[in-house]
Amino acid sequence: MQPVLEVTDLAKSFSGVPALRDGRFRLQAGSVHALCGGNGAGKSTFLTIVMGIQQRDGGVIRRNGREVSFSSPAEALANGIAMVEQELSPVPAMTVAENIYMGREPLRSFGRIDFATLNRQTQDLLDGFGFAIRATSLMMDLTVAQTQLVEIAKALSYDAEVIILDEPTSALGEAEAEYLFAAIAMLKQRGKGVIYVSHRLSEIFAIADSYTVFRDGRFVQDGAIADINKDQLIQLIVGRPLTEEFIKDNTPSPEPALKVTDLTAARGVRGISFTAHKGEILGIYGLMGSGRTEVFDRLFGLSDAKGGSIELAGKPVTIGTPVDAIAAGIAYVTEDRKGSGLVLSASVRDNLCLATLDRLSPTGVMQAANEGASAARMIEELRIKTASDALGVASLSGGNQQKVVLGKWFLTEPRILLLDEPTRGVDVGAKREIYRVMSEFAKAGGTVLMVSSETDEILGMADRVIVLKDGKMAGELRRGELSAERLLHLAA
Amino acid sequence: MERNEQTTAGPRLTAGAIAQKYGILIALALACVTLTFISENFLTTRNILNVLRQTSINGVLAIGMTFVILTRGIDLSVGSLVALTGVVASSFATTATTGFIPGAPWPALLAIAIGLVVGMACGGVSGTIVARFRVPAFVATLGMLSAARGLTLLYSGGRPIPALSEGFRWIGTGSLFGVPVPIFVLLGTFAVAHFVLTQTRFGRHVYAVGGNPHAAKVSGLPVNGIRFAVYVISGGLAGLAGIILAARTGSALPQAGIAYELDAIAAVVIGGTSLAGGIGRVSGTLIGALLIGVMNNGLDLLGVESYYQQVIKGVLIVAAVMMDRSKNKQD
Amino acid sequence: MERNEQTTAGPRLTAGAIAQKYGILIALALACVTLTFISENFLTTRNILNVLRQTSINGVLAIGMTFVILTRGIDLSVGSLVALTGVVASSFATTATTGFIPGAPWPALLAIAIGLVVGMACGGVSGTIVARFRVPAFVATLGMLSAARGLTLLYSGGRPIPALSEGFRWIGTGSLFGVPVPIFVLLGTFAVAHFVLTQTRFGRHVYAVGGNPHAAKVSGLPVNGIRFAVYVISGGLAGLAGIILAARTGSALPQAGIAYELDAIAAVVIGGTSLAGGIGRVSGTLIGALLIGVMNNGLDLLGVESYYQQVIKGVLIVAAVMMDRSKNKQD
Amino acid sequence: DDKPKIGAAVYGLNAEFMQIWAQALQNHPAVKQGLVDVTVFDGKYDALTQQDQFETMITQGFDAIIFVPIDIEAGAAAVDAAAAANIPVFGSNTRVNSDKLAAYVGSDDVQSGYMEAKYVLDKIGCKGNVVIIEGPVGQSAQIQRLEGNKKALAECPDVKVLEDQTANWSRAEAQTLMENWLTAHPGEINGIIGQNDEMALGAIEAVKAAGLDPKSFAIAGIDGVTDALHAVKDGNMASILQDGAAQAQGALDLAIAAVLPDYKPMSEIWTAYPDMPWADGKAKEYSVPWTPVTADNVDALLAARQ
Ligand SMILES: Nc1ncnc2c1ncn2[C@@H]1O[C@H](COP(=O)(O)OP(=O)(O)OP(=O)(O)O)[C@@H](O)[C@H]1O
Ligand SMILES: Nc1ncnc2c1ncn2[C@@H]1O[C@H](COP(=O)(O)OP(=O)(O)OP(=O)(O)O)[C@@H](O)[C@H]1O
Ligand SMILES: [Mg+2]
Ligand SMILES: [Mg+2]
Repeated sequence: MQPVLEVTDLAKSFSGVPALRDGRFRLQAGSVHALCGGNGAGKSTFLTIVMGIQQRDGGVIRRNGREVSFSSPAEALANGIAMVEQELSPVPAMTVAENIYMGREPLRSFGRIDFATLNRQTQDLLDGFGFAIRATSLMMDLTVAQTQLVEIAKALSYDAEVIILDEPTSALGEAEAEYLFAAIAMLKQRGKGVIYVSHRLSEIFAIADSYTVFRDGRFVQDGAIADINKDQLIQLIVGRPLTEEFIKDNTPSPEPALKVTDLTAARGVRGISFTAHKGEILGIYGLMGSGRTEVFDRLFGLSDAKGGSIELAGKPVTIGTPVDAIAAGIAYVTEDRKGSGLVLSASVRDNLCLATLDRLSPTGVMQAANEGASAARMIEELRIKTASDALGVASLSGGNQQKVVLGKWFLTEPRILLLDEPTRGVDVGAKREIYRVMSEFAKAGGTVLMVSSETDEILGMADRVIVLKDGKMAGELRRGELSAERLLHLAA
Repeated sequence: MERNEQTTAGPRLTAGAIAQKYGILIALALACVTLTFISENFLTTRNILNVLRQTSINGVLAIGMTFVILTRGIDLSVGSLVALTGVVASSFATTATTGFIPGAPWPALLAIAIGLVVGMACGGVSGTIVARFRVPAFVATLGMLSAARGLTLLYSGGRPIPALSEGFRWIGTGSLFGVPVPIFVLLGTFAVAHFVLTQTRFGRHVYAVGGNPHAAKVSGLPVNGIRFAVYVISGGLAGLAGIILAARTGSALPQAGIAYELDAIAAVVIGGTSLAGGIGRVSGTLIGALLIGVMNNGLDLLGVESYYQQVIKGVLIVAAVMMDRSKNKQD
Repeated sequence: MERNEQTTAGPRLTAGAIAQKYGILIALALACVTLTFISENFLTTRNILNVLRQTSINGVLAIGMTFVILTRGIDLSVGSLVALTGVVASSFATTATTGFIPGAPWPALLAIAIGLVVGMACGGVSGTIVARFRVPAFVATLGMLSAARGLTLLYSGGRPIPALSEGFRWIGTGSLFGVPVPIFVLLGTFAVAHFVLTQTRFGRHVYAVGGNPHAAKVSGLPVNGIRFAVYVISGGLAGLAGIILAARTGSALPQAGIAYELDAIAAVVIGGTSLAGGIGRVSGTLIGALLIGVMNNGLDLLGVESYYQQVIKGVLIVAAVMMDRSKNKQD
Repeated sequence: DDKPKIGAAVYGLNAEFMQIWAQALQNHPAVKQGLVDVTVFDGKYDALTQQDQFETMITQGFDAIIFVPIDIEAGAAAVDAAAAANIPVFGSNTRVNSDKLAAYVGSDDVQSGYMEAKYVLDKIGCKGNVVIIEGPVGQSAQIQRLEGNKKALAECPDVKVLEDQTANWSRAEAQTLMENWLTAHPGEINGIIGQNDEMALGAIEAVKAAGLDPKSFAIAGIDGVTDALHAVKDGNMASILQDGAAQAQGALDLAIAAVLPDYKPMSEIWTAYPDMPWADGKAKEYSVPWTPVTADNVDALLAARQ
């Protein structure tokens, strides 16, 4: 059978550095084809070229056997290809409906947009997928997860034959991901071809029919999912066997590090009380919108203090701004790395050093050697894939960008680490590194608070889990009591 | 960051919603009420018409500027284009034979059309440089500011073009039902712009390109075409303003319009449109332009000395916007 | 979108790297070479010193503007501040008793200090309005543009402050080792600014705040303080420029500095600094200012008529930037 | 209060000349004695702003208007509008191209242009090279002063005009321009004709900066601003005083006379300039004579400025 999309020898370099050398891919109609590879393997580069967002240096793309060359996404769309990009890219001040049907708005007389139909159509679309989002909401009012759902709905709404999903679930919880999988199953049934990228390998085994692996910009292998198991796939991706997925050898001490009493925060978060101990990894679980991020924002002085008290190592503290929080030894890896994590216009080094500038320049004059050493340490420890620390952070792959954010905060040598979806978009190999660092951090007496939508991650890493529901505490589980069912039961 | 900005409403605009969203409207109302109390001449039909007529030129420019700013651009050339279009259009509208046309006076409509076309053509050049050659709008239109002024002086020999025909002058000085024509032009421009921006695809795409050019491109919008178009619109409206100006003052001065771009941009920004693009409304722009107009008029009515006027104007502009922004202070 | 922007380099700048990064440097070189060939007077020590001296005022303003623009701001008030600081400083530097000080001439240094302080104070007001009250920089500094001009006229009564003391005038007209003092001032300002932006913590803060204010805040940077500080710097440098201007022209004119902000911003943008903040270098700004200076000088040397000068200037500015941008055209 | 209200719309108050003009208005005896109310409107160098201010004055029922337009061709419409509202308009300093003007008090720019050029040419002995620094091209003052310049130059056919460029009445611009000309024509320039004092002063600074002595050039300007008076005193230039005070007070006397029937002119100017008779306030044109500033009268003029 002729593939709906066939790509051979695709190549692309950025200022002389090759990102992709021989991208190869065959997508059959009615199948879900996983594109796998570590961070910086060239997946997004490959897909954005297919979509006409970037231009290739060489290679051939065939659509239904016919050679094509898209100079813009508009042409790709016209050729029945739609895509959810890895980096969310909404138009913040416009409504969900306008974002989804941008360029395809239904019209009335005199060229007017038929807003009533547009909104209804959008609401039907969202409801159909089971996404609880209002068509008339503004994108800027949505959470990251909701934004991602909207982008998914948008790509699916094109009724394209080839649908590219570049890490569509990176910001989603498992519950929402299920909706997506249902939608993908439907697409498959209708004979569409889906290209699926995810670093959550369990998802790949759940929904994909076939796989293609890239490593360091090169095609490595493809085949049917049925013919491969998880360890083999990991080995293909990482290039070496990986013994265990989670590394955890910390033991919580009874000494309290952070005590929160009756915390109230914005958007209906109230009555949150818990204690985290030295050497502990405390998981915080909840469904989308349950208020996990708000709790962290409040602890870090990013949202107004409305009530409640915070004690650090037994002493009450007031945290009104991030400056207070950092001074108190708290670090916060936010979930929105583009919005609040990185300065995209700056270099890797500048981003890594951003939160420790005071320490790196006691006199106010920067010590280039100090900066360089700090950056080098994190690049090595977290295995950040970058040609040089002077490179713009925007040119890193998504997963490597995430590592830069983590590195920035590790450099502050915090006592308490707030991690909001810390492994979002991170590949299996690097995830393991992050787990190792977390574990070592806790082992050395630090305290980790971790929000994650990946149940596996919570199960694998947390010593204890607090479950939030609608902004309130729904329960607490010790490591011994943990199971996916119980978490979900408490959260839902 | 973006969160605390105002949002673009859909087409639904109730009086209440406007008031709530536009602190600046309250500033305008406040200014008007204050002036009504301290100057008996302020709230007279005649003066209100004056204010509106005086606002017409800046208002028309600011409406065009709104389109450009919504796409994250800026058009510094409008002041020079006012002069250029005024001079060119006027040269086809003199009562006598001019050096340019060896014949009878041209009909006013032709002159107007020529003015608009010249403005649009210059806007098109800026637009091409911005959209096609990726030159920052500031530089591209600064170049046009300089070049258009030079062309104006070359075309006119540096001399005013006097003695415009009655038909042409009607645009600036005529009345319909007792209301000066420039006011109709302003309100007409506003109505069309408001319709285009809130109701049409092109308008919504202007917002999209400004809000997130990448998203717009990936959604298949003709981003470059839209960028180009907004400069053509701004240029065309600068042409319209240039024609009104020449018609009002009765002769086209090559040194007209200097620094008009600042007032136009000010009206847009005071009206709540973000220079970062994607957020704003042409109704806010109109209110911003009116606020500036009322302020100028009021300070003159009160006979405030010119040096103090400048200080007071500076303070008032900032205060008005401060009032507006204080509502939604969060970060 | 963001990917194809340049990145802020660290402190390492080799000649090759500069040339590669600054197409604009090539434009400047090209302009100089061309002028050397067509005007025998261009490449003379005297003329080069002239160009540098003529660039000093715009250069100093543009350096201050670079700080502001790097934080996503803009400072429209610098032209007015040039006049205000010039007039105030000069009033303390007259050879005779002036209306303001009933006593002997004040030492030049005091006058200079006063000028700088006035500039910084005005910058501080703009900075407070921007940082603390979240008024868009365009509006805040437009208000300052108007207010400072009014204050200048009030302070001076609209008349020049003449007969400045020799000590004060030395800043504008003196020489050291055969090189005019304003050139030292310009290069000194550049060196300090370059050092601050590339080598100090504060410089890093400026880039971070401009690149992503929210991320800067989350990383514990004093975002508002930095925003405030850049306007103080810009105001202070406007003060310096005002002092040079008054010292050069021999008396402080209240109408000085009109529209200087446009040339200063142009130098910054031509030099490759992004109006969107976070990206740029003060060395680019210096090159941008020199390019403008060389252009003005060259056109005068060649005796090009002033109307054509304006057209040519507009075209050249755009062409220079186009050349620069075409290198990294991708999107 | 039923005092007559008189408005003065001037093109702009930022420069010294108009400042002197406006001050003279406020110092007019009739204003000092409270006979009339005078309001000065700053046109900010913009024809449209002046037009707007006319509308405001008409709305407010001013009794007479004194008008200093930005250009001879600008403002005819404004005068028409005032005339339609039966408000008499008196021109001062710059003429308006309108037959509705009640009267005009000003000085003949062609004459001053001739006088200053003549001074320069006499000083260089009717031979050598000169440069002309012009006002904003196309403005009536520039056109007329240039006409005067040319008239004088025609009398010296051996003199060559090396450069001829605008510096927009600005000292800083003229300084830059002159620096560049001195480079382009090293040692060739003998005379500098500045169409106003500011630009002549800028040229002097450029000459000094080039290490040359202004006294070895023939430099002239027009207007008699304070700095120029000092420069004349130093022997660096010549200037022709345009008596803005007389233009202002003369126009005001005419305006008051038009409103108050029995009014007798109160300004001293009518005695100071016997060549300009009051003529019962009925004349259409009053020409304020130019006064060349010389070493003899400069001290007196400076003293009057204090
Ligand atoms: N605009 C760019 N400029 C320079 N380098 C780039 C650019 N875009 C991508 N790269 C580089 O190309 C390589 C491939 O990046 P790509 O984004 O395709 O990786 P990926 O496989 O999608 O990784 P991830 O799983 O982390 O998203 C990376 O090394 C990245 O740094
Ligand atoms: N900017 C916003 N504007 C309006 N509502 C918001 C905003 N951000 C979050 N919310 C709402 O506040 C509630 C708590 O959100 P929060 O982001 O804390 O949840 P979360 O548990 O972290 O979920 P997520 O998985 O989406 O990050 C949710 O109902 C969410 O929809
Ligand atoms: Mg990717
Ligand atoms: Mg969250």
